[in-house]
Amino acid sequence: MKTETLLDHKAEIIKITQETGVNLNIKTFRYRFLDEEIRKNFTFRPGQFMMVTIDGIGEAPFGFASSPTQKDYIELSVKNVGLVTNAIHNLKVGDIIGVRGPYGNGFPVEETIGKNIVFIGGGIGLAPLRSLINYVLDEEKRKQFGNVQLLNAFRSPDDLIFKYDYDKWENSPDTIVKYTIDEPCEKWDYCVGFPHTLLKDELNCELQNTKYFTCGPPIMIKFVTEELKNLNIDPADIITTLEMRMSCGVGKCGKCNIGHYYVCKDGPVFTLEQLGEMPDEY
Amino acid sequence: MEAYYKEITDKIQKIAYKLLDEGKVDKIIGFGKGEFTDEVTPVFIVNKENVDKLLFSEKATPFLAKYLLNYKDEKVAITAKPCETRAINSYLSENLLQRENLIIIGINGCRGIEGNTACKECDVRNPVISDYTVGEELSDEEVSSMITNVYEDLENMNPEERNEYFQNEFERCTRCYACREACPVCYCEECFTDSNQPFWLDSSTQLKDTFTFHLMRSIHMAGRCINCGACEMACPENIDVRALSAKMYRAGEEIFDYKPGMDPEQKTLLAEYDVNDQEKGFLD
Amino acid sequence: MLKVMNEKELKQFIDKLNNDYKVAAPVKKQQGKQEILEYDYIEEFEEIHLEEQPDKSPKEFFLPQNEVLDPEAIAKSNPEENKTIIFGVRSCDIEALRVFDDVFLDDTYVDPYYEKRRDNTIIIGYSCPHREPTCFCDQLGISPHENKLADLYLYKFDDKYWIKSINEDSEKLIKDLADGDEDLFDEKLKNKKDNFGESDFKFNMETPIPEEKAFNAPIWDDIAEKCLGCGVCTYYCPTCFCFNFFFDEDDKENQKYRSWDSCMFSLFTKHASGHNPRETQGQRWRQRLMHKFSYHPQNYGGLSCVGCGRCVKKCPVTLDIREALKSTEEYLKDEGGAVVED
Amino acid sequence: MNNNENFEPKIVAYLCNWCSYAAADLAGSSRTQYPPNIRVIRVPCSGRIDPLLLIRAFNFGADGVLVSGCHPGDCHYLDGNYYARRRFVMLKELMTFAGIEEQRVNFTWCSASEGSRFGVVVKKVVDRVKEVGPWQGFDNKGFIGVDSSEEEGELTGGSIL
Repeated sequence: MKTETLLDHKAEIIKITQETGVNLNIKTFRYRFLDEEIRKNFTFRPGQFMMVTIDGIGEAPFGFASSPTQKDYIELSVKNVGLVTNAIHNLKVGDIIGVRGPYGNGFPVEETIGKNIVFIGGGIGLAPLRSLINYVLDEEKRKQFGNVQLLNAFRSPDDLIFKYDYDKWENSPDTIVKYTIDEPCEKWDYCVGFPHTLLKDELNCELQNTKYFTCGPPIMIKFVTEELKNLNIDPADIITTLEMRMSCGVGKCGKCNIGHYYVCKDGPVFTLEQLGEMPDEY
Repeated sequence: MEAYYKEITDKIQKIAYKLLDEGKVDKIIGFGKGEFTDEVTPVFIVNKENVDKLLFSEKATPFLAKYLLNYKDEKVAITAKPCETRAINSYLSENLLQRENLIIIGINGCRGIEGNTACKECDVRNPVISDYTVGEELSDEEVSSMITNVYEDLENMNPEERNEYFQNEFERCTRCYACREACPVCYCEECFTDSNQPFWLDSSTQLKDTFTFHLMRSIHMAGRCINCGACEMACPENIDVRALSAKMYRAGEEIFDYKPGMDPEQKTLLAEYDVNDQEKGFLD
Repeated sequence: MLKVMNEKELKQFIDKLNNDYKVAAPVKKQQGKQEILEYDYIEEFEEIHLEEQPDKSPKEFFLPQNEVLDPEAIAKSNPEENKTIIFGVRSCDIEALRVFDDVFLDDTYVDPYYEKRRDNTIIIGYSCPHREPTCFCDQLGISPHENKLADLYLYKFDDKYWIKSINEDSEKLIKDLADGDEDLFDEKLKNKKDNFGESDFKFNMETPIPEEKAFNAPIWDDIAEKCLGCGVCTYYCPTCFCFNFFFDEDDKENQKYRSWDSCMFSLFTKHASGHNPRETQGQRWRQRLMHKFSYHPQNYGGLSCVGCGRCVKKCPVTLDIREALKSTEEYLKDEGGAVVED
Repeated sequence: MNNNENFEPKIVAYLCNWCSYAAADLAGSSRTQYPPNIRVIRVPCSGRIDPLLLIRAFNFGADGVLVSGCHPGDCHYLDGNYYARRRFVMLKELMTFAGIEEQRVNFTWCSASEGSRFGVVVKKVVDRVKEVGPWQGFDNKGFIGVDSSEEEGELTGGSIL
């Protein structure tokens, strides 16, 4: 019997990082709960999400961008697209936000233990994946997983986010990191092209016993999952996370349903196999 | 009156059958009876055998003209009350519809719809645009003799009493937007109520916000409202939502001698100007 | 426990209840130029009007259109000692509480606001005197004459009022009334049921409606062709509970409010990026009907429509959910869908 | 109780950049005295003003609104103020019909050279709004207000403390 008052816990912004160039302004916010008690036993799994409230303005769902192994703060990355995200972008260090959650099922971490992993992130879609990436590449956890491959797609060179993590990722054991942008650009000497066109030659997709995690704009997810199916990867191993309009986060307010599934409660993480059984309404 | 409406219904059905039979149109939008209720409800006839479903009576409360906006490039016929023909004129003047795709079966001499107070002050009871007409026309004298000033008492109130009247009315508003969805001239892609950048008004149903909503919706009715009463008939809480828009209708007529929807080339009131317009209410 | 009383005794019974509890019942109200029947607190017995189905269900008593999400305020306004009694509730409106209980009191989620109001309200049902043209509760397995979710149930035969207690703790309310003769009551009730008549709309689909087949059926645009998308049906539906949060910019403490929302509005599912999974009114109508006849039953067991017909009565264009159900049934029958052969 | 002397109304003034804003500038530089109650918002033309801005102002704390543009005929954009004129006439009709005191909604034309006239206009607007007292919000049942037809001008209507 879990009483859910739908009210948030207060948290303080302790760090703000301006991620990218002016046009696609994404910022990463680091916050800590004010209440000692909550800070200690607030746990979450990679792939879950939280509802962030800006008093007097509104509320919106955001995936956790930091890994649960990071004990003393939580991060979220926000792209400025609307009323709430705009209000968040005007926050300064020390401002108070409301956070409630964690909601959603999160990535199937247990089933991924002992397996190889391929991450394909697109733009701001890299944020929820980063929670799992930093979890997998954490010193204690790394041994539990096999080979890790990362393909991060961005629109242009100055749209790269989480640059400060790239060294750690690249130097992690048994890990290959690749970056791609849509069109060629002079000062860019990594891959070029949409992610689904690079799967075959840039990544090793023949590895057995591999889980594929992808997140990004809906159009990218569509093409990447199709391409992976063409490389006859089992749909149960292709995992993505969906974005829907949400208010409550606990499957009651009726906004985020696809058929009889509620994305906030039964998702937001679904395998391609599950998505195949669900009506096409997302 | 029963026989009069029976006669009109037969004529409509004959015309409809001919139009479908000759393939002039793909669909007829008209009034019909519900399968399980005897309320009059809009029906969309595609197959000529079903034309017997079409009817017209004083219970034809729904407003059909707005459905035409969903069939911009299909050949459609519509049975239209005189006020609906004015709405069609508004659409044509803002080139939302092509005239050649449209066949209008106008209802002549409309005697008014049951329970619709707008029909009591209706000043256009014959279709202003039509391909076919059914029923007997009403002469201008007859039309003007049927007009009663519904909002006379409201006009005679002082501002304070009127304010209280509107507050009592709008207190019941639940922001279901039936008035906006039923209104023939309310078809913006994104309504000001749905925009949060810029933020115009709160989405709550407190009196402050419902009053603001009706005020803001009514200013959009300046020079567009055809005083048809569709908003009033749609309101589930029986709120007098037409009062403010009808004021815009009367003000447009008294100050600028302007009647919306009278012919397809007519521009809307606020889309043009006259060098020596009255400056009523300006500071000197 | 079965008691019987005449009109005068009923009046005393209600007046007595009104002292220790707050009693609400269907009362006639002037609304603009018309008169409507809705539930409200009463001063004395004469205001009560039981003849027709109230225009509004008692949904506002459990899920108000606007409420501040503040557990203390809710507790204060619904005190334990001074409970509310809703008198004269029809079986369809009582059955709607089963839907709300499914959603707001299920084992993974308890809504404290709804729970407080629900625990502090006693329901006295009333057996429907006659069927309204828009009623079809009997087609959905609901009896217009009894409902186990009520605490007490009132019947009127000729000029006598019979009241039956459904659970023990409501017996104390009627224990000092005159006992009723069980057999006479059963005979009169059976008589009333026999010639009560049935809705001419027949619903014999197996529920939950098969999601895959009905979802992809090409019928929804035709069903919703005349729909204006105004949301009146969801506001007046006793079982619609979808909600939204908002903040009032005048409220200095920036409290969080909850208000009704409607799947009939495009903003209900529109993303900040502008993408909208449900663009057309046909998709929204599919969501409305499938949620009540397929999704809710799959998630919680029972239907979330109670056949009260208010959505038909209040719809500006009288879009009839029974016609929508009939088209779905016919489509599924042609496709070999799940239709119960009677 | 609520005496009107020390009530200082907040008035939102939309001034068209080419004429009225320049008039306000001129009034300032030529030291014409006018009450400080107006919050000036510069707009390219009086034709830019969406009536929703004026209605919304009352929900954001304004007691009155003033829109001032170029005299008809010398609008920098030729006919911006002509369009605006019809819009404001209709808006004023609507708001007075809805029961908002007409003294709260003011429109005028003020050319760039009429610095002193701008001062007079602002003084007149402030007095008119002072006449009707603070804005009680759209949701007050009965309000302190003076109906312009009242001769003696004392307060009428239910008093709101």
